[in-house]
Amino acid sequence: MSYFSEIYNGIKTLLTGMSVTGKYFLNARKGVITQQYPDNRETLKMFDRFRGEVIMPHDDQNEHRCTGCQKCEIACPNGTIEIIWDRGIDEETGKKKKKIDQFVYHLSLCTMCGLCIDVCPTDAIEWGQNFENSVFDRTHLTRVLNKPGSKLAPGVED
Amino acid sequence: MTNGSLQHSISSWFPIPEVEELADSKEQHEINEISEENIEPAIPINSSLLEFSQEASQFLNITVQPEQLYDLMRLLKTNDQTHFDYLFCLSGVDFGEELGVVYHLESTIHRHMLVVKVKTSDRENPMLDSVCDIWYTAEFHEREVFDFFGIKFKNHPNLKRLFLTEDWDGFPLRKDYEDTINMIVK
Amino acid sequence: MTIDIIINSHLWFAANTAEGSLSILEMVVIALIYLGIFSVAGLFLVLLERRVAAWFQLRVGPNRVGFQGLLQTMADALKLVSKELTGTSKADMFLYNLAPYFVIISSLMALAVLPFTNEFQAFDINIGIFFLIAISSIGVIGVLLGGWSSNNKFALIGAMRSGVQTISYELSVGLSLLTMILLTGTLQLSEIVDVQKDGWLIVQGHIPAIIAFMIFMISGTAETNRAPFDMVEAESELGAGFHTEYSGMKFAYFFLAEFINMFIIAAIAATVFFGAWLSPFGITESIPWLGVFWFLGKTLALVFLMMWFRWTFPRLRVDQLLTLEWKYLLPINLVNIVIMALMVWLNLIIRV
Amino acid sequence: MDSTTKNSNFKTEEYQINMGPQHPATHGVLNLLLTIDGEIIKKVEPDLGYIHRSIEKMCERDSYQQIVHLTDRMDYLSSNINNEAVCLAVENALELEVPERVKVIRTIIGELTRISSHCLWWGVMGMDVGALSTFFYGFRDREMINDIFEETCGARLTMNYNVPGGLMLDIHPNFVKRVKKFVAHFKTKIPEYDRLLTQNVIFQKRTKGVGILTKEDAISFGASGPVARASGYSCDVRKYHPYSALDKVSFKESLKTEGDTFARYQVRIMELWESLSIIEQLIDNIPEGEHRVKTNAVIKLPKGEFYQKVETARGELGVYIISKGTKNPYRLKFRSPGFSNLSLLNHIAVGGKIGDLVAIMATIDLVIPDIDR
Repeated sequence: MSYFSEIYNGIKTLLTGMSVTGKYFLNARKGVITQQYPDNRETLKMFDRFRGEVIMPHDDQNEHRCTGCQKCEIACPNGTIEIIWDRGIDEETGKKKKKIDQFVYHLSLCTMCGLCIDVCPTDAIEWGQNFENSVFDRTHLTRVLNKPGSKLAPGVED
Repeated sequence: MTNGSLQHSISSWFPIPEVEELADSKEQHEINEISEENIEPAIPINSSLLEFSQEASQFLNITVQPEQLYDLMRLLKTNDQTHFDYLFCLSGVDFGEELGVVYHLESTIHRHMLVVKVKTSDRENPMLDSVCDIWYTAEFHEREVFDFFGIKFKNHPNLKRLFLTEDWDGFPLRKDYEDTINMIVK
Repeated sequence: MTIDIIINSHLWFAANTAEGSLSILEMVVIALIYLGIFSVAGLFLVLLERRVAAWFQLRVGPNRVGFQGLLQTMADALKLVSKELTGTSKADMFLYNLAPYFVIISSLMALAVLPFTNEFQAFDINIGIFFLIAISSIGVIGVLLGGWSSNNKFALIGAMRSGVQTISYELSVGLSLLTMILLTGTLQLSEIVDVQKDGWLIVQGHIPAIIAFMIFMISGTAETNRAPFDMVEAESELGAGFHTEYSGMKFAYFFLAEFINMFIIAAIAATVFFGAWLSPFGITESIPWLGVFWFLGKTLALVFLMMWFRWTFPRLRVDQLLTLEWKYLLPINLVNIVIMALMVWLNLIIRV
Repeated sequence: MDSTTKNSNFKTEEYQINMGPQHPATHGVLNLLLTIDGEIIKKVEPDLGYIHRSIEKMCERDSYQQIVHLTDRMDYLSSNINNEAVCLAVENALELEVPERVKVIRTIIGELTRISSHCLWWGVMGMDVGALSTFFYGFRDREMINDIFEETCGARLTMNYNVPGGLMLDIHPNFVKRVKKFVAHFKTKIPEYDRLLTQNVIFQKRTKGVGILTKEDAISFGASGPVARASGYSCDVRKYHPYSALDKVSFKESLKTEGDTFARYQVRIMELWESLSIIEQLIDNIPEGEHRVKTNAVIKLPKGEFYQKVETARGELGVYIISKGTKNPYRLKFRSPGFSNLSLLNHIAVGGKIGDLVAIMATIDLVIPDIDR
């Protein structure tokens, strides 16, 4: 009479399956794992190592730490970073020195691999936490990371 | 089975015909010579058509001529001493002037590994024997090699491009492949 | 109070319209009222399904449109109405456009017979149950037509599957209801409810009634092409099954019809097994119109059960579905009828 | 056109259907050309190349650090293990000794990746077979692992956390605490997976005896990973060629012999338990030490050929590098597990129904970028 035993344990397994979803249904209120994204934007804080986008921090005297050594440009697999640099006269030593004019960063080409930040000798670039980078016009994705009129922080050696 | 004994058992399969009679006497001498010091002879007395080499790779490499490829592969699989029944990697390589295919074999019983290399110098119409009736996995791998290197395989069930579209001209993974549109040479 | 408005508007109509035209005019008015109520009820059923599914799956469900998402399905309906009616070019246009109407009409027609309360029943025809089973088999023609005429191989497979499935499961729907008719002796729905005044049928018929109820729920879910029998529009195999090529209002008909069918199956089960608007042990007999809430409560409980099935069980394969019907449900059904007949003959029924 | 039953007078005709690049069951852009007779499948012919990015050609122009970041995009569900494969290949080629701490962390993160890949597989397997809510339970557990990775490596899916010579950053202070919390939580959830799907009678009917793969066919088709172990061929790279800290861990290899879809399902569930036990053995004694060994900026591998095998969630990933001593490899071939596992699809799916094909594909656990590279 395996016919009836088959039916019996068939129903038994179905009921245990239903008991699992039933348990979730009963305590549905606290079991919710989804986030109400656009509404919780204020409270939403990403982890500090989150790889949002590459930024160049400037201190309050509008100084950054990028010496223009182009190590990041070489390390980048996708040609995301372009550094436009020119010769400049260093104040103290009066010698010719490399100064960056524009640190162009194509966010559209960046694959967030972190090789540039890893290889930078003076920790000039860091990870920004902002992940809302969608724009309507593709040219907005090409950014200049060093603020206009910013200069190299003193005492940063390549 | 260590590489040395492997090399020894395989080398006996394809003796060079013209050296046939001479080989037997040398064969005797060679066997006891190997078993004594039990290290691979620096320059193996080339008693077979295969070339063995061990440097620059973790496994025993056999370079075989295209003619003996199929028989060697069949023997490697069926001979229960070697029993290489797991072809886990079949890769096409462009060695500069020659096009070649590298077979990585493993035995599921003895757990030893072997690398077989075959090269053809003819780049316009390279033709090799297909091993897809020995190992079923070769059917897809060989289609991939044909797709990227243009090496045709004799009696392969349906040899046509696997990844690229039918009308793609040129074979991308060859060293002399030029594609100005989507190849960014840094 | 609403009842007497209907009654004196009824009398006012009778006074000054021709004799024959009264019943037609009245039928049209009732039909329009039912259409209005049930298309909105269908929308709320969809919302209920999405919320219940969300609670089963650790989600929140629609809660942005309107208060707690109440207007979500209304927004969906408006979107569907405004959508462009695209279709395949080589589709058989006449059948392609006809299919959705089959499905929606058959599901709305079945609503006419359901006994919400003793007065509030549109048509109390004396072949109630038989009419319901017949109507629910017309829906399949719409599905078959839709699948075949949209000139899409996946839709064709989905339609063929639905044909096989509905034909075989109608058998056990009919037979399981038949076992209950043995108890009541009549097909008329209002009389079935009267018989249940002294104890619901599921209590009266005890063991065979419970078996019949389980078989009815299984084959009812299969009848409405819902999981675990949803091979017709199996998302992971056929994409959207037979209504792949439908969009806009035509898709809305198919979608709405599926939910109204689910409501009907639950309503039939509530009427036949749980005494439609009868409160347990007659506690609220004094206020007659309260029966509607009892009826809707029981139906929604059964609707929840069907939703519970959907969000827990994997899908059966087509041939397993047929073996389940022909090798398991049918024999049990027939044995069950014989047992019920014996019980009725030996009068072993529990009367409260 | 032979009619299916000899004496039936109605003639059935086979027709071709495109389980096309955009189909819910193919989990990616795989196009299967099915030849069907009614519902029975006569032939399955995969048509690949929709997501082919020629990774192997790119590797020939990239430096070794840049190649590691490319492997994230191959089998994105076990991206950490892929990174580890290339890093090990480079380190073994350079005979670079990696500190003990790095080996232990790499193994823990590798096993966490395997669990997160199997969680996603289980959720999607349930969804393919029809039980839609398993998807959310599977993703709830996977979300906890993604949070661990996001906190330590900064990214959830394509981590690029391993670099030749060690790890890009040391693990986050509360990495150990989070992993322990996850292990405790997940131990209660796997029995729930079993109650919900494994012992469900409809699920067993859908998967038992479907798509049987014998051991010889598994070996001949070059299958690896859970697909091969379900047919009795024990090929766990972690056992036969242990790498990183796997030789210091004791775990059983999950083997089955039936070779049907249910066996492949059970092998992966057993693997979940094994990975949990591996993590438990390692999480408490992560040795102190450097998280990275200094390698010179431009890595040049010595002349020769190097082959490195690694056990990803889908099977055995092989990295075969032919180097001529320059800064980028002369030829780099990835032996992708999905590629061989896909080739046996035609062999086991013929004769079954469309529903069976979907169930078989779910247990072969295809990731299409891993196949197309």
